[in-house]
Amino acid sequence: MSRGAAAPVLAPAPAQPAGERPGMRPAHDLAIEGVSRTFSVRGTPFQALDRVSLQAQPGSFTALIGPSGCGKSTILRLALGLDRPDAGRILIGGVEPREAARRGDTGVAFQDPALLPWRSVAGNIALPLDVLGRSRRAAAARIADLIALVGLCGFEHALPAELSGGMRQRVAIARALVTEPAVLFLDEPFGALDQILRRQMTVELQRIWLENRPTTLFVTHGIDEAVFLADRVVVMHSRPGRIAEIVPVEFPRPRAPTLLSDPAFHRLSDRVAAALHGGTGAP
Amino acid sequence: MSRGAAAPVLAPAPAQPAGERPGMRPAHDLAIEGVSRTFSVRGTPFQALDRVSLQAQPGSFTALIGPSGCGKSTILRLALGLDRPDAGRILIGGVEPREAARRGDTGVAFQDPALLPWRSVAGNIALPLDVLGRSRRAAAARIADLIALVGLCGFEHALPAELSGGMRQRVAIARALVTEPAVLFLDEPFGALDQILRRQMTVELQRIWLENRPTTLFVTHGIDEAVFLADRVVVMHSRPGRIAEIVPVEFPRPRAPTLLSDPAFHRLSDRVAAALHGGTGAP
Amino acid sequence: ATPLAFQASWINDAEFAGYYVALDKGWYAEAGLDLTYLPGGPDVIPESAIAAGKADLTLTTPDTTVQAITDQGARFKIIGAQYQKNPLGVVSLAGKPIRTPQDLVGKTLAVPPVNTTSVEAMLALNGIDKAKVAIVPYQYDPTPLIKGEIDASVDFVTNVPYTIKTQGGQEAVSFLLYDVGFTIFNDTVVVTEDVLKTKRKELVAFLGASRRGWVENLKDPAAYPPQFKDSHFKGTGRSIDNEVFYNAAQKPLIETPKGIFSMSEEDIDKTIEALGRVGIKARKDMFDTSLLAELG
Amino acid sequence: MTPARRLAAGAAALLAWEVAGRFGLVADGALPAPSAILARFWLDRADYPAHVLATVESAFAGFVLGNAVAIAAGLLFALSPAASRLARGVNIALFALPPIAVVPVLVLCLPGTAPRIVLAALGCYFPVMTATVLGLAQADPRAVDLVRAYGGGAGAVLRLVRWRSALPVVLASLRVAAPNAVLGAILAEFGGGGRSGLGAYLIGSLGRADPARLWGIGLAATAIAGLAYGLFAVLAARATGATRAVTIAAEATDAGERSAPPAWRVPLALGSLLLPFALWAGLVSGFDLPPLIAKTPLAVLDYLALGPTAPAAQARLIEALLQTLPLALAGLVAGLAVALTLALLGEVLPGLARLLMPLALVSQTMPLVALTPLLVLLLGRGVAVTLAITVSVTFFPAFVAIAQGLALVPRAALDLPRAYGAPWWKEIGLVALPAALPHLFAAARLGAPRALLGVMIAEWLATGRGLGNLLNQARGRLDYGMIWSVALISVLVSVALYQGVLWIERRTARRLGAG
Ligand SMILES: Nc1ncnc2c1ncn2[C@@H]1O[C@H](COP(=O)(O)OP(=O)(O)OP(=O)(O)O)[C@@H](O)[C@H]1O
Ligand SMILES: Nc1ncnc2c1ncn2[C@@H]1O[C@H](COP(=O)(O)OP(=O)(O)OP(=O)(O)O)[C@@H](O)[C@H]1O
Ligand SMILES: Cc1ncc(C[n+]2csc(CCO)c2C)c(N)n1
Ligand SMILES: [Mg+2]
Ligand SMILES: [Mg+2]
Repeated sequence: MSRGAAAPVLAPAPAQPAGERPGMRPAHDLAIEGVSRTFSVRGTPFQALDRVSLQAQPGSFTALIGPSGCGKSTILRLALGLDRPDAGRILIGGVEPREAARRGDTGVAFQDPALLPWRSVAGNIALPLDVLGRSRRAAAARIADLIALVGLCGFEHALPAELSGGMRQRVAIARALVTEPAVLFLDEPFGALDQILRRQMTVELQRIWLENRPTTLFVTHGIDEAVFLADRVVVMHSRPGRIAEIVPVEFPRPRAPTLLSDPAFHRLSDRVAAALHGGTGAP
Repeated sequence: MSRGAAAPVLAPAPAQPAGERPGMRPAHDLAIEGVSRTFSVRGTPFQALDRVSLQAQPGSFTALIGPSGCGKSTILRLALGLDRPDAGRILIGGVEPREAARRGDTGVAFQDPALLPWRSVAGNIALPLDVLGRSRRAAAARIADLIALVGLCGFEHALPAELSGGMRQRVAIARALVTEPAVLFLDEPFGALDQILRRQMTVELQRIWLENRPTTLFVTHGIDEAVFLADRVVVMHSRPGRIAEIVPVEFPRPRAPTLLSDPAFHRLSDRVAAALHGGTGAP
Repeated sequence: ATPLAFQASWINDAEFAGYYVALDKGWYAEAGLDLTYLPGGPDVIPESAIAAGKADLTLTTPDTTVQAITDQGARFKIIGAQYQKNPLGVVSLAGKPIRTPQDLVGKTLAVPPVNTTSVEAMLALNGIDKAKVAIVPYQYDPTPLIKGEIDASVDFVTNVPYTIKTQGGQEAVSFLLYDVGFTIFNDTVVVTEDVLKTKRKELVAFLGASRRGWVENLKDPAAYPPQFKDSHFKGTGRSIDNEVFYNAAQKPLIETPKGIFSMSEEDIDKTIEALGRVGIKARKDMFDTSLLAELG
Repeated sequence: MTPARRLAAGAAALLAWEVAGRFGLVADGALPAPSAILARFWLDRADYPAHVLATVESAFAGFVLGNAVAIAAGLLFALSPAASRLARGVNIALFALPPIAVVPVLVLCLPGTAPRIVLAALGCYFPVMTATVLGLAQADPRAVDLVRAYGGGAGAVLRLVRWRSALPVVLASLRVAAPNAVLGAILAEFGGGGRSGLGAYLIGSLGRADPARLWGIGLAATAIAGLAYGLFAVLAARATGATRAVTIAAEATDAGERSAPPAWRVPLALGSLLLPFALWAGLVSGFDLPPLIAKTPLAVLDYLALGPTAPAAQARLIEALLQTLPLALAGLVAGLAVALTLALLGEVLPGLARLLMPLALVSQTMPLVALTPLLVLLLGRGVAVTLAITVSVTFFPAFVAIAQGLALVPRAALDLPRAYGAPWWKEIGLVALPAALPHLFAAARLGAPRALLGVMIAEWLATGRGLGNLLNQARGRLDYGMIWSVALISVLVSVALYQGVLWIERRTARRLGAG
């Protein structure tokens, strides 16, 4: 995937160089500082997040793993400015989430693909460009690349109603990547994919990530995926949602698929699993 | 989960005893005979299924595995009478799918949880009962059991908007089980669950299944899940969607979680993986 | 020519034939007027048109005009009367005739909204409790009368008997409200005091030319309506036969030896008295006969 | 129903009508046979072109104008709940003002065909504005989140998501606007003193007691409206197909009538009540209308409450109101019931529903004054005819709104009951109707002012009771104080009915978790 020349570099220079290639969109840091969020579930308060703090360096890859309902998606929504914390704050590259979003620094694939039913596959992938006022034409090649990447060649013009569940999710992945964001949020992007495709997409995601090194927050239920991709795996526990442990992952990059059968990899995976098991499990 | 006394036994006696306990709803066989289905994707025909035939004995557990877009969900929709095949036919206990559905013989969890936003967790689980005109009150205990089973105690009255993605999917699982169907369709029911919960739910599903032994068609992307639960794993390939191989699984039941680390289990899993790899992969 | 706008009180029909004759003959122009003729309709309230200055003069039913003057303080003057006798009557079928006000007791009578006052006056003048007559709304469609759903309707007797004959195949029976004591003019020519002051000459000219038109028209009531088939009566939905009938029927109600539009002292008194008996306080000074006097 | 069977059923219905008309079986022959209507039409063929052209011109101009204003206003109200709340009084007033009170003033204030255009536009405004607000509000919250996640503000959400979600709803509302525009133009032609237009033709034809002519005029109007209706029905159906969500959003959406921030609620409610009065006073002085006709709010206050006329006026108004109000409530319920039934029929037996559409359309474009003789012959002059007329002016906008709501229920939501073999009534009762609830309530909000208007029309045309009759007689007496008073009261009652529906809607929404 080549960088579109048209994409403006709006973000201020990062504190630390984000990647290798010159002229790239610099990644931003992500700072989650003491964030709490309490919802009201049918009238009774429910604390979804309890003083969650997390610093992500520019160009880092953070995997977020935790039991269902522990607040992973809530963190993402807060970091995107779709919701406001009751306490604490979130800064992306030093600015408020909504401001960062407006600058086009963020990209996201939600847990629910939520495609616009009236837009084709290509049109859905182009949506963030339309929001940001960037040229679709300039991005045409990138869109085509992304469609190929997620294995949807031939379905460019299909409408969401004509796709399978996994195909819709893949559209959402492509959409998250189309703006080449400086900060990337992925909420279980591979949940509806078969294992082969999942593995394939994991490897592809690493490749793409290495190109631009966006600061990435990757929510997943796959421990191996998390360990394979991330600089560190943040393990959450629930009730209230909180960070239980942060497991650093120090394998050199690029990581080859063979890493998946490396004993060191398994040891780390087991450590993550153990950290997870320490939690209360599902609510 | 105890059987509700109120549930009428509408189905004719099965050709072969379905389970051990007396007074149970007899399972039905599922016969998919030479089914083809061609969709029109933006005007051009797209063959989603090509002469798929599959016989499931009463009380059998069939796992369906295959790449994204190979037609798994399409088979389920056809078997539920939500769509009609272009060729071939599907019979459930000898009758048309819509007739079987009317009799209350089928249960389903779709790939998308499809909860009704205005119904609470308990209300969503009770929906099939309301459709079939069965008493909610008589099923109250079962509903409570199911809520506990899927780990949603305390969220009985929560609305879907107040749940996490994984929690919504669990509601859909509970809803599929509430009618104690004779034929059960599950479309990737554990896709949005974390691995611990997924394992837990897999074991629980076996337990529940053993109680009534509904004829089950279980779509999954998890090979281990498929091998752990099923009598046989049906591997599909795509473009056009077709059955590539059927791998029988002959471990005795009940299967203990320790089976997952059994070399025989791994051998079988590898066979399924190999069958999958033989396919064209993602479309 | 001086512009002058005339608001008619209804859609184009024989009720206004005299003006059409004068228009077509060029008699308004001859009298120095550039006349704008504005057709009326159910939502055109003639008094409103002159009060708002949309028209200089109009035709009205005197009861509402007088009420506007007394109750609302409108500054109107009545300067002539087209109908010496109000054509409004109670119409019924010969098969189920209603010949007198007394016959109305216990019957259903349809009344157009504009004529409620007149009908209530007529009933009061004849000592009939209006509660004993079932009064229902009337929208100028005689079908309910022809089908017997109602017993009688209040309508212009110049018009509706024709329809009853042609559509219902029956003779109509009718009596004028005028003949049972409600002795008022109708289609009174009304102006505002302002217009009366500023356009007196034009108003006199109008009355003169219109009188000429009416005289000409009434010479042979069957003569002019066919000539208006493709002009004034085009597309009204009414038939020329109907207009001929109308024209003939209205002749005796319009013609007067003192000259068309004239309002004799005696007839003014009758109108004042009839209105007075139902609480409408008309006064002599509401009528200005001086313009007609100028015509001679 | 197959097209062939539908054709057969249509032919059978036509034949039955022919027989009934030929042999005078209905209302003693007041219902003409189709062949008689055609024969009359042929005789009158020279009259029609000019009238039809005039009506089409006014209706079209009003349609364009009214809908443009409605959509613009809908956009404003969707973006600003405060503006929406503030304008509510004016909106309802525009929808609820009885034409028989409005047209004389329009005719006086505006030149030429302007009153026709304005009345046609008024017929479009409220349904299309309501649909715009609803359609914009009903956008999938997931899609809205997506745009917002990319920094999109209200404008971007509107441009990329909301307008497209609103499209089918707005197009469907144009199905309502089309007959309303035609009827509006005709009503103004009918009373306004012009010489062209189907309305002018109708007023001249009334005295002929010739139902065939009246039906010819009504059917010509229906044909005009039907063309536009058909166009927008097709466009709406197309847009709906591609707008319908595939999966269900977990969050329920609101119905568009969002509440304003609490601190603003009281001032906005007051403003909403005062704004129509301010506008009223402004228009009266702006058009420099004579005080005889154009009463200012203060003059009406004087007439109703302070002056010597007050006791008598109050007594008459209260008596009339007591006659009208119960019927308006009953009519609202009956009208909505008919709308719902028809919408459900469209789901269950679409063929039959489509067969009924021409009939429904006739009821929307046929001026009631032309039908009055038939109606009173069939139903008398009591409650039955009142309810029939009220239903006929109430059900159509509500029907279209409900049908559109049902058509937008996500596919996945319907799969669920179907997978359990749900009979149609369960599919509808358990899923489709609750899912379409915002549309249902929008329908009720559309119905509320119409119901009162319907009763008043029936009173004016047939029964001679209540507010409608009071208004009618006040017109005859040139009693403008009473005319304005009745108009004011009828608007206030409509506002109250509307608020009542809104109250029920809010409670329901809160119970269902969308409030
Ligand atoms: N809008 C809301 N109103 C009320 N409660 C909410 C809301 N959103 C989330 N919650 C609650 O907050 C908790 C965390 O939800 P969240 O969606 O962040 O979980 P998650 O970690 O993403 O889980 P999953 O893996 O199942 O997607 C859940 O228990 C949920 O019930
Ligand atoms: N309504 C439809 N119209 C057109 N094409 C369709 C429709 N439904 C499914 N398809 C096509 O049929 C194929 C099979 O879809 P299906 O949903 O059965 O896949 P699947 O095996 O369930 O995939 P996944 O694992 O991604 O859910 C896909 O390629 C999809 O594009
Ligand atoms: C001054 C005056 N006022 C009212 C009418 C309306 N009107 C009263 S009775 C009737 C039936 C005649 O067709 C009509 C039309 C009119 N014509 N002239
Ligand atoms: Mg989540
Ligand atoms: Mg699928």
